[in-house]
Amino acid sequence: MRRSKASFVLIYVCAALVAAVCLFPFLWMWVSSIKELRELYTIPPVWFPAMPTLENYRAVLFESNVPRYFLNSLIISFGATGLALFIAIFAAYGFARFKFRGKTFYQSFVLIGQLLPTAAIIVPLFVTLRTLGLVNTYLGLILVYMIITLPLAVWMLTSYFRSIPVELEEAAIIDGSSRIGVLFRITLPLSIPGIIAVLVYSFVTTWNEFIFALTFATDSSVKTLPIGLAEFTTEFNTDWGAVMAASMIMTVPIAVLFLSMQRMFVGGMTAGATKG
Amino acid sequence: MGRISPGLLFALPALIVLTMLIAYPVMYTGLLSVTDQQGNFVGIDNFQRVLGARTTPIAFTNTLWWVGGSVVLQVILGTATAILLNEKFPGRGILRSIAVIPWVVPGIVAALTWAWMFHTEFGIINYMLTAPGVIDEPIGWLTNPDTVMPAMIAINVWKLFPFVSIMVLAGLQSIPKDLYEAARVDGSNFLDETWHVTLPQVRPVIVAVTLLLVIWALNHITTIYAITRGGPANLTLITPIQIFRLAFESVQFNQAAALSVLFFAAVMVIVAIYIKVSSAREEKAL
Amino acid sequence: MGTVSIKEARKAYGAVEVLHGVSLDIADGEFVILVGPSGCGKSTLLRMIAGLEEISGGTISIAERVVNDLPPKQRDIAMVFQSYALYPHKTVAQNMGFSLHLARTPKPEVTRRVDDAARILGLEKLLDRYPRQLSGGQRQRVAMGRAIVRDPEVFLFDEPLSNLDAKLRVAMRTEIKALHQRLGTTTIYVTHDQIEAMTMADRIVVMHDGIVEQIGTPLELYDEPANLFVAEFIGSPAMNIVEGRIANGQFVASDGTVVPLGQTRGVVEGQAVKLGVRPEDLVLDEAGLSGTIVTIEPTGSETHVTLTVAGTDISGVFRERISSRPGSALPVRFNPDRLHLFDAETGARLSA
Amino acid sequence: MGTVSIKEARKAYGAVEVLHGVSLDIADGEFVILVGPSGCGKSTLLRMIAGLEEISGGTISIAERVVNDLPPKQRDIAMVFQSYALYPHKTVAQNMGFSLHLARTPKPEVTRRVDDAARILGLEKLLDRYPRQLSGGQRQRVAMGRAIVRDPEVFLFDEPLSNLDAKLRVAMRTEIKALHQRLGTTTIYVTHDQIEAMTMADRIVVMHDGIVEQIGTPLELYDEPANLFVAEFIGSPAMNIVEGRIANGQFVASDGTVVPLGQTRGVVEGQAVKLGVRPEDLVLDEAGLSGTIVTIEPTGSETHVTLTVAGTDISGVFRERISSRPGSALPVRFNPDRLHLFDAETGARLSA
Amino acid sequence: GTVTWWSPNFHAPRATELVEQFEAQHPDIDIVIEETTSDGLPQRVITALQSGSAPDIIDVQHGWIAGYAQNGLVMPLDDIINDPDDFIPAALDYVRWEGETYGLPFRAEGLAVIYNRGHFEEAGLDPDSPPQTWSELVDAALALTGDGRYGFAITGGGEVGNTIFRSLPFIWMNGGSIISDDATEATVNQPEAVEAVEFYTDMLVEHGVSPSSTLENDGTANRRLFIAEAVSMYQAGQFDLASIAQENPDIDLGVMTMPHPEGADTSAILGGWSFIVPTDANNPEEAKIFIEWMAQPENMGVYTDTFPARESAMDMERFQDPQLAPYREVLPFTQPVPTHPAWVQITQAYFDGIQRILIGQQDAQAAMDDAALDIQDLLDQY
Ligand SMILES: Nc1ncnc2c1ncn2[C@@H]1O[C@H](COP(=O)(O)OP(=O)(O)OP(=O)(O)O)[C@@H](O)[C@H]1O
Ligand SMILES: Nc1ncnc2c1ncn2[C@@H]1O[C@H](COP(=O)(O)OP(=O)(O)OP(=O)(O)O)[C@@H](O)[C@H]1O
Ligand SMILES: [Mg+2]
Ligand SMILES: [Mg+2]
Repeated sequence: MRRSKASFVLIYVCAALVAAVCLFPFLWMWVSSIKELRELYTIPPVWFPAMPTLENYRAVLFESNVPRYFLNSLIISFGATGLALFIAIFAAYGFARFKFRGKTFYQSFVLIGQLLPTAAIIVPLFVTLRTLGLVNTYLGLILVYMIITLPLAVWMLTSYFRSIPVELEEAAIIDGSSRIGVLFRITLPLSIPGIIAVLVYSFVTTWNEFIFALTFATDSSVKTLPIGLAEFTTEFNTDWGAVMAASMIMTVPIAVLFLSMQRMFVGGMTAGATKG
Repeated sequence: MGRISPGLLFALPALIVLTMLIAYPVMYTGLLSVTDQQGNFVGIDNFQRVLGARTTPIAFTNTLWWVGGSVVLQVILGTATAILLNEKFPGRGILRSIAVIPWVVPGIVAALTWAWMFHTEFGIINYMLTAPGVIDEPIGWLTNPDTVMPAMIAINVWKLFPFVSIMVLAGLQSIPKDLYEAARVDGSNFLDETWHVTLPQVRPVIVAVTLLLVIWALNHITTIYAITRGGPANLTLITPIQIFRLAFESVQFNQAAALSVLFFAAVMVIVAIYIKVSSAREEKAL
Repeated sequence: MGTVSIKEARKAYGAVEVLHGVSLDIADGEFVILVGPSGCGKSTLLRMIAGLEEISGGTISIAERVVNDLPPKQRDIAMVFQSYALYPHKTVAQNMGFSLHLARTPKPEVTRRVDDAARILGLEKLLDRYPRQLSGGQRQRVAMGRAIVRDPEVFLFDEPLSNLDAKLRVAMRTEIKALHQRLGTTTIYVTHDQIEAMTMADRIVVMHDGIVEQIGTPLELYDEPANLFVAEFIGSPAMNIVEGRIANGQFVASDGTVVPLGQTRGVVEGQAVKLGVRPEDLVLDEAGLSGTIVTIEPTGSETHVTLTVAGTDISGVFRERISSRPGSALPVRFNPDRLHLFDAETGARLSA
Repeated sequence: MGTVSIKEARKAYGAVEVLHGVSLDIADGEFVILVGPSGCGKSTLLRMIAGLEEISGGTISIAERVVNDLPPKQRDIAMVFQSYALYPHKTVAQNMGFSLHLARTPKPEVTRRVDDAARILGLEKLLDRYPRQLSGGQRQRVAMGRAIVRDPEVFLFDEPLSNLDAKLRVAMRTEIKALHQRLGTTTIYVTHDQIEAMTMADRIVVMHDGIVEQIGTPLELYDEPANLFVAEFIGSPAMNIVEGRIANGQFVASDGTVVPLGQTRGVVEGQAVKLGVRPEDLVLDEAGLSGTIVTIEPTGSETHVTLTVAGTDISGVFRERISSRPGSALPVRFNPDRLHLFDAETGARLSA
Repeated sequence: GTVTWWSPNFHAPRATELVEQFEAQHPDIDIVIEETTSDGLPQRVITALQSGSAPDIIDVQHGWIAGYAQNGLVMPLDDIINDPDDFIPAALDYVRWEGETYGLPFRAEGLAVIYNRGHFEEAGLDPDSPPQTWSELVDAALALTGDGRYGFAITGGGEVGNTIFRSLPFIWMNGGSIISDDATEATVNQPEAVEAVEFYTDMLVEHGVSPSSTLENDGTANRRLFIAEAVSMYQAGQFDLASIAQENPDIDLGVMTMPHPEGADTSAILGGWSFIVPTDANNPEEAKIFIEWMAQPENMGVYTDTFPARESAMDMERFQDPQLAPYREVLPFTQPVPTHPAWVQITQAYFDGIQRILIGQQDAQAAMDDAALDIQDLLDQY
């Protein structure tokens, strides 16, 4: 019942290990972001700057395009994640709950965009976007990101939906619910942890995507944060302090967002539902 | 049946969006692979050229190592972490959001930070090892033929195992509690529970995650390209980087397309087999 | 018009056929109970009527309309699932009100009907709980409540009271009957409880291994079981069966014991038959057949006794408290007017 | 030594206390049955004994060892869950063999024991199925099988037979008793089935709203219920209760009807009392009290009748087939030797 | 009309200035600058060119143009190169393909060696007479090495270009080449080339005067090591001077041309940038007008980051800094790399060879023999 001391110790040792592994490079980034230029590259490395400085943050926030790109990134990532999730919820439900001819084929088809090397598709994709008149628009990037986020969302949601007992859906159908009603009133609420996980990961994927953004968003009105990071690099020089500061600005809000959302990972979602 | 199945109807929007985006690229790549720069049909010339290149088999073997190493470790570490994150202990919420950080850090920045930390001279890792005297000489993590690929894999694992943990964690939430209770009464300890209840129950999630990881690893460029560009001496050259180089460094789009087609075919076969096998097992066990 | 008509309905899971052609006509407003051994296909049949299971063969009509290809939503049925299938993320009240909510019933009306049902089911204090916070019986009652708040063409109940205590079950039985009388809704009800089956049903359908063995009113089944299977299945403890043959218009058991018969219509002299005696048709009679007690179990109101009579283990149910010990003798008589005869080969009923 | 001793066990879910101090001593090898209305805390108590639910107060000892903080694994118990809790990804055979597998029992031994259990439970043909391919009753039998393959200190059964048909249930009852006789394992068994409770238990524990109302042998409870609650709970249909008072050593109902009493030990002249009459203690008697039939339900072996007698609705169970219609008169007599008297205030039993 | 111009972020500030001037003179032409970043620039340019929706002008490195030209992605610009003789010859050679000029070079530079005068003094060397020849270089490097400090850092990692720019000049100085002039034969395994490659790689393999991180270092990494005072000499362009001065002002800088073999001249690869006009440009005519204006010495001199690509612009004040003298000195010795369609793949094969030597897999001869096989393969395809 109550956990023994030994297992608590074990849990904390593991937790500390995971935290260390995940945080170490991140802490290094943070330390670098408050170092002065000359402390960045030293032999041996300096652990903590003698004179921590917020200069890099000031530069990033007030002298670069990062704030504007942050907004663009928000719009595009929310758009792409929202759209992907919306479309994927239906697709995943179709795959999870129905049998139909060629299902395996369609399921693999969803992956196809990721099976072709980026290098191969980027040029024709550009042509496609141009044909649609979507180069340098939010919608263009949002659409292109479907190639990346849909496979993730469809495949993961399919497996989450499968773990919801079918009887619950049957009960709702008997209660007079339509298929869509079942999906939105029964299946989705019970898949909230899965939705959150997919949401966070799709969001972050698009948030950090570089190559497509670089190619399809050439105007600063739609450029995203990763391009902002690249802009701290000139031909033979990179403003590492600024890059690190900007990375912190990119990273921390999402981690905090996730911290607030992880509460929705509620265990035993389906407890008490069925017998068997 | 003349009627379109409701399942397909549900999937239709996704399929349409993807078709719209991907149809032209697929055709275009196919076409490029059998033509030359002037657009003349050249048959299988391009294929012969890329297959004849000495780097192709090297890249192929490296790709296998890279994908195998990355995915296996990601899945194992990620699942273990998920199980940890599902235990109740004070600070769990914080740890959960710490665990997403590697994924949140922009790929290029992460790669360069790791490269920096692994650097023979500047690197904090060597410093941490040499300062207390664990090793005498700094290790050339990224220059030693024995360590460079493992280092790349380690970075990739670091970047992506959080993906596995969060996805599996979400899957763990829908495991009925009474199964654990039954297992406990049946006399199982934590490991038995994990093996006989947790893992089988999240199997579908792990299957899906693994598939995605394989595809991502197969198509992953950022980490290696930013750090070693496939070097030294092609030790970390993987096929997608070879394609990337062909296309964007050498401007050999036709050869790049040919290699892409080959790569695509190989990957498609792997994926098809994987889906067939896993869904067959799913039908049986769910 | 809630008639339900099932014609030659078949169901196969892959290669395994579990319903081998079931036909059944249910009149509007009728209360039909399905009984049969575990695994005989009762739930499957209900689920096919509900539209949750594809129909492998035959047709099912509700209100004179073939519904084979109609989705459940359009069949206007309410169902209690054997496995409850409660919405884990909805409270008891939300679980019960969900169908009304979907039908856009006005809020106050929903509340009223949910409260009514909760009162009937004794769930008033639990309306804000979630299913995981309920006991097994409480869950089952919520499942029941979800059906009875509605006013459908047909009610389908799959063992709705199995997890309730005897007292509550009696009360619920009365409520369901009252509900049925008030609404006159066609009802198909699966139960394993003999008393439920006998007291609630207009007609009982006895199923066995995917076929229908007999359909009839409760007393028809009890008094005139069409065959050995029904005879043994209906009534608890089950009817005793003694093997033997007819000689001189009497029944002679294999060990030679002679049992006089009240009537012998339909039997042939010398025919191999099986004699059925219900446990309550054993009468303590000093002048009767000699029996030896094997086990003796008082249930309070009755005493269940297993005795060896005519070389067979036979159970008897007596109103009397019997204080004899196992091994001692207990002479009994079979009530000759209530004996059943079955063909030894086919199991078919012989005498009326 | 499978003794189980529960001392003042309490359980609270948040602010709601559902067990208010339950004490119970179970001897090694005893077969104890828990009964009580739905939601009274039977499953909770079982789960606390199993170690699945934290104990909010009091102690539970198994084999003379306090187990409050011991994990289930170390308590050596086998349990049948009310919700079955079958492993969905394991076949029937794997489900049943899992605990043996964990105990590193040799393969052939596992197979043997699983096959044995499957035979007892009639699951032989289903060993390779997955739970989702089973009917409700089949699932329940698998859940049962998972427990009986083992040889633990204590068996905990939570309504293990509720989804089985009467015939199978009788058979299983016999098997469980045989198993218990063979192994002598202490058993705690929850059921709603009166016959099960009466025939299987060494002792019955009647629970109500988180407390124990009475503990005793089946016939003790039936014949001498300690209070009104137990009296009404044990026996089905339930005991009839008539309000009135004692006058001249006789019972006088509120409407003036006089009922002679067999004995009046423990009562005081003029005291307000409740008279308890079991349905089977009504006797058809032309010279008896006048009764009017309200409902009449033949169950086959018996006839259940509700009548208005002495201004109260009273149910009677008669062996006779009664053909009168509701509304007609049916004079009855209460068997004076089998009447129960309870204090009108406290509900405590008055006469012995 | 509107002319869209992709200018990299490090050129952009001056571009804005110049555009203002130009627009004042040409009110009917509207120049729109879209800033590019150096990360991913080649992909982005190629994608734009290949997909047919390119801007009107792009700044690209000289070396990339041959590839575009052979794929027909860019326009010849001969008509606006008014004074070809004023341009650094190597620069024009670079952007020429089958007789036509596809780019207008505006920026030119070559590498020299930056060294730490303080270290020289500590090692007992004269900072005012830095090594001139290969052997002097090795001696000085050996003298400077020790105590966690390395005398001469070569590159062995990063982009291929880093190592090509630093090692190919040694081959040239030694009279060798990677491919023959008529581009039919791989010459990288001939003695002159192998000797030079050996000299280059020996800095690490034999003498250990290059840091052990050589295989992961590119030009930038070497600069960082220099700034960290872990390296005393390294090959670099003039752009490094400012960075060093900013990040470690304590270093007393010296610059020298790349040492050469006894009796030979120094050498360097010509680096720099050109304008191109994509074939699919919307407004090529006005784009050319703008480029022509940009090519005027006074504008080119302002725009270039390093040196201008034409002699007449060199007179400007900003090019007279004495520290830049060695860089000016080296310009006449700079050469373009061959404009072979497979040049990038050829350099890749060569670079792989270098790396094999550096990790100790092969000696110089064996590595270059293998490289030659690969290169010959590539040459035979054309
Ligand atoms: N998680 C919970 N939170 C609050 N109350 C709970 C929770 N779980 C159970 N209960 C309540 O505790 C009481 C006892 O539940 P328990 O399951 O022990 O009943 P039971 O006697 O087994 O009933 P049944 O015969 O219906 O199975 C019930 O009233 C139930 O509603
Ligand atoms: N998915 C399936 N695949 C194969 N057989 C199945 C499947 N589902 C059910 N069955 C079988 O079909 C038969 C009928 O099942 P059904 O649930 O209708 O029985 P039931 O009469 O309701 O029994 P119970 O009283 O035990 O609930 C059973 O023997 C069961 O094992
Ligand atoms: Mg069933
Ligand atoms: Mg319970």
